Amino acid sequence: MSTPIPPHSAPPVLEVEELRTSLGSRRGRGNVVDGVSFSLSAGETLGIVGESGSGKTMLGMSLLRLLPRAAQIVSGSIRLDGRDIVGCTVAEMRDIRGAEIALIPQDPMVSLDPLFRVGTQIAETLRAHKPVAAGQAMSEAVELLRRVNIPDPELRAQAYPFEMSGGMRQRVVGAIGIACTPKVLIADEPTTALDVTVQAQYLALLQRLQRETGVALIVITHDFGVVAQICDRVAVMYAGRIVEQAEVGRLFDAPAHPYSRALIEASAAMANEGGGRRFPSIPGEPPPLFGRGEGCAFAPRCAFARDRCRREAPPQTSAGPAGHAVRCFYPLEGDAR
Amino acid sequence: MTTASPTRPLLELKGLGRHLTLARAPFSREATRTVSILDNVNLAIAENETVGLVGESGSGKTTTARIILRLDSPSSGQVLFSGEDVGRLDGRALKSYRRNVQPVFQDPYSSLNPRLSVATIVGEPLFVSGEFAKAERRARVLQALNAVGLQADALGRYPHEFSGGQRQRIAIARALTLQPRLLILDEPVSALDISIRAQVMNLLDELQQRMRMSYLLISHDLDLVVRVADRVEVMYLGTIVESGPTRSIAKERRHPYTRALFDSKLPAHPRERRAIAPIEGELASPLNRPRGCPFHPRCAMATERCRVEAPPLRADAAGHATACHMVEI
Amino acid sequence: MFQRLRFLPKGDPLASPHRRVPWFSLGVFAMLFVCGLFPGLVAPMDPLKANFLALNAPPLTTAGGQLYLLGSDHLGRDVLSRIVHGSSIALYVSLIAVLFSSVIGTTLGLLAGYYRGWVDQLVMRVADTWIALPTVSFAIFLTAMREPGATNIIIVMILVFWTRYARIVRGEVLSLRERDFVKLAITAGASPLRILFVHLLPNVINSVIVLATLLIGNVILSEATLSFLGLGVPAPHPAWGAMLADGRNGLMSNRWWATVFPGLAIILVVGASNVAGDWLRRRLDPNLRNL
Amino acid sequence: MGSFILRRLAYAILSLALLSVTIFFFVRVTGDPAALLAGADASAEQIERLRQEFGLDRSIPVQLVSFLFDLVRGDLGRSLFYNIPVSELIMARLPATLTICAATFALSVAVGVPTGIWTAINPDGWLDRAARAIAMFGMALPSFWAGLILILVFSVNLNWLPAGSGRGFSSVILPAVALSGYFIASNFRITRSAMLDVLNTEFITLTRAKGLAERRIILMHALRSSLIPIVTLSGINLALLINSSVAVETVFGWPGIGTLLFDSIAMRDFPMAQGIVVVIGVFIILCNFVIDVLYAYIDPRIRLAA
Repeated sequence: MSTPIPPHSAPPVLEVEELRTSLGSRRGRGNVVDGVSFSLSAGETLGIVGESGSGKTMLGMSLLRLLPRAAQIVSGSIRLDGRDIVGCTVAEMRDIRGAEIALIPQDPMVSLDPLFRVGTQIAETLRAHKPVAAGQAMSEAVELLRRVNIPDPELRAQAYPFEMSGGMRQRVVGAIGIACTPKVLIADEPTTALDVTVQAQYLALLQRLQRETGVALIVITHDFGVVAQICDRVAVMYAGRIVEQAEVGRLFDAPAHPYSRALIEASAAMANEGGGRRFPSIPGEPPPLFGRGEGCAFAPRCAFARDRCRREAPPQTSAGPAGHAVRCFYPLEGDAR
Repeated sequence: MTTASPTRPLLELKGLGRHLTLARAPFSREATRTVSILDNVNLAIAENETVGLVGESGSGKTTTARIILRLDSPSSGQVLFSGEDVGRLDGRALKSYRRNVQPVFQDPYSSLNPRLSVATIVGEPLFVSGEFAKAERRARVLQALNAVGLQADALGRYPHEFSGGQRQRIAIARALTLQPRLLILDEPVSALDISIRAQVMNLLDELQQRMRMSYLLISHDLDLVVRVADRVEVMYLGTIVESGPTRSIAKERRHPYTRALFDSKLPAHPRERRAIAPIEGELASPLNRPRGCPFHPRCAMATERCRVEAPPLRADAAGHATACHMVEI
Repeated sequence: MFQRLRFLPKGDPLASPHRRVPWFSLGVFAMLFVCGLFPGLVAPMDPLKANFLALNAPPLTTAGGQLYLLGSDHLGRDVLSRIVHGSSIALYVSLIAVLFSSVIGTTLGLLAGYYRGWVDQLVMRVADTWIALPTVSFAIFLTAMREPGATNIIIVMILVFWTRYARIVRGEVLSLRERDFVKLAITAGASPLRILFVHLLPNVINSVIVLATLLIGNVILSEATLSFLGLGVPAPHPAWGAMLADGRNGLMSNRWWATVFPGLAIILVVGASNVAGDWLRRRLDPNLRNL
Repeated sequence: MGSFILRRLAYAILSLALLSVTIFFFVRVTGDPAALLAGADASAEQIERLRQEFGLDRSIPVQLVSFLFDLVRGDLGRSLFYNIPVSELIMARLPATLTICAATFALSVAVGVPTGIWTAINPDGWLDRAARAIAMFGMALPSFWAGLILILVFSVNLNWLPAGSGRGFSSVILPAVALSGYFIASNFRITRSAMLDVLNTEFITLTRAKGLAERRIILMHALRSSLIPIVTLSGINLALLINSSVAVETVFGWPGIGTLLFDSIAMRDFPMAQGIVVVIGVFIILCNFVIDVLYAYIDPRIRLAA
């Protein structure tokens, strides 16, 4: 188990401030990431939770500056060890990606080049950032495979992706992520592609790797179980905004935003063996990207919404202990259950 | 929750098996192989009962559903519906079986034909049955749409105009039109967001109470099945390894695999966070199904006997059955 | 070879951020139809009437009170009128060939993809062989046995082009039949006929339309090649390829118009078919593989 | 890998057999082979004699077997006009055709593929727009017309290049350029769209997230995956290349099998026409077999999973 690090005890490796990413299409332009701020220290794990369309994946890709052509960062800053990478050149970004900020993509089945051996794909990451000979890089790749619990790593390094199971590919992608011991590692939906019994294995592996390398981990997920298991802090996203962020225990005990609270109740009910027949649910559907109104994006589905919520967007305010922030005019108080 | 009635079950699977013969590719040196996907599966669903079928990929749960729906045929064993052998039905009897047993599938995007209007999609079972006049079809379609919380204005619209949750409602409405007695729910909410999942599960529960249907709920999500089902069947590599009343299974977790499934559950609250003791080994696939007990390579308790002899499924007096040499009945 | 379909890209070859309607190309198509169906109304003169007072007249010549807008050929026939009348044969050949090959190919593709097994093997083995036939060489071979004429090229085109439809439709049906709505139709008790024509056909029809549009250009090009070789409709009936061939001798003495203008007509129509096909693909079916 | 190639070889042989059978029945359905062999102005007696001489009075299955047997031995019959074996004639003319086809192929790959790669990396730039417009024109260009225009400009007016054959390399230029218009455009389009497809995949996103150099991403990862559709299209385009080459050969008086085929009609030389069609079919099927082997080389899934 990772030792929880209290927020802001160490100088942050990553500070994101007022990040705004917009996406254009035929139907208009909308902010997929809308004024997001957070910071992250070495060894810390931040969970970014949200449902589909909340902008969580776009936030991850913004941090790597790997956005699709139609999307771009319009304002804000991403400071890595104090250096704002929003202003970095393409060549500078290339040196940062993989070496300082690395990604473990969502779907391991389609994230490896089908035409190259697994070992080569790990070794080329090493060679892109370090002056090592091909043979040396290959033996380091084998070592990395061993570290992510791949049996017979020498043999497996020579295999092609299609010769491996989903769980094994997931670990290969993990090995690529930690290859150059980055400062920040972004794991995009680390468990969705996996079977239940393998999920737990993989999360344990991620935690072990974090302990060994001291990397700051960002876990993008829709699953509160993943958050509860491995995160130190959580940011809940809705319609491109972080509506609430807090230390993980605090968020589960006293969610202040009606959306976080409803989500936590819904997923806790799913996980609860007892309980009545009915599941607590949230009425309605998330808003579309284009044509979001003026006010709080959650207002149409919120049981507590008042006129003001529909008129103006709530700013981020403090909700109690250090590090608990919420975007709501009428934050909730008290226990979730 | 209702308890299983002592009378004849609505649907019964008896010794169901499904083998695939992997054709040898021409000029390949590999020998022809037979792969066992289902092996001696027995299962019963009573009136108005919900039976949950849990398993990971390769467990054979989807094949079981396909066989019940007559999308696939078993290599051995039978499916009995109200005591009749489903494999032998044809003509009118098959028609009547089809109207009694309807599926809802996982992917709401693939379930609805993008080129057809909602009226046509929902009305198809009625149209195909050929027993209803146009006006009655329309009335029944409207009734089904209302039952899932959709309005008449949905009729002329096309699937792409609806969100995932709404599409799943449309798929459920379609299944309801012929007033079936059994719904096969194959991962009905796994493709949906958490907030929408709850909506759909509540809807299914409400419909079951109102229409007195039986459900076969197939899912990889142990939490969901345990929460909803009256009985649970745990499948691993094509066999049922544990079966019984939900409460008893959740409490006792006799089979090591069931236990592993429960132990792999992610916590609902960070305070329940624990050092995960994951089961070892790779998830096996039907292609390299181990001899003996299929779970033995990943089982901490496995003995020599488990490696050679497949354990039979043995039930106790309360109807809680386990397939494990290490479990005393 | 049919397995290769999956290797072709799904993307839209000439995706552009603007999805403008290609009015120009659609206009060219409209012109082709008007000229092809009612050449007498459009053409200023009789395409067969020789005028010995206006042999090899350059464009914009006026002779005998008539304006030769695009000049005249070595028999003094008006080039513009011959191009207009030549569109009849182009339209006739392409419509018949495309219509028959799309009906045959779509039906066989639907059956092969839905039933798989030996039906699939049979259809696709034959398609594999015939798709590789070069239409022009085969049409020449056919001409060696029969009289020259438009029928030869139509027969060969149908023999070769149904395979294109069959392969595309089969590929799509193979993936469509795994979709849940097909399983749902089966569990609702729908007959195979209903599944083929109510569920599958509407989902492949867009690809068929796109392919048909693209093939019109292809057929016109092949027809022009054959008539250029003197194997199309017999003289003196005007065909674009034959007009080009007639103009060849004049080319050596720089009388370019009798060759250049029919060639431009071919380029215009074939180009319009390609542009319109690409546009339809973008509108109807962004995932259509690039064939 | 071995079993994959063996299987594809079996398919190729099956295709060859199907093609031969197609031709065999084609001839018998559309006309009387004896009359065709005898020529246009033969008497009924002559036709009857030929029928016996060539065994055309035997039953259809027997004729089919002997037809196939002759093909396997490489016996394509005798030319009526030249009165020498058709195979000799074809072998004499084949190099000329292969020369312009090879030149066209080289030109279309050398121009089309790099342009496609470049425009896929920089879509919607001015070069992309220009290349797409030119490609639209190229796809519509009848090669024989292009040949005539090239002759008009470069031979008749400028007198830079020969309009006919027999002057070594310089006489290859015009026919090859005339032929390659379509194929350059086609290679450009398929390369561009395949590259755009691949560049949108998640494995390319991961190569970027790994911080690999752009050169390596494009030339090693993206291009290698794009090669499969490019090679596929080359196979399909082969038939079109042969189509166009017949007409272009006659425009330039090029002594290849295209002109030979064209002449065989004027001379009513039926065995020659049949022989050439068979050889073209064999050539296309062989090329497609080579493409299958290339697939196995490019893609380990095909090589190992088969």
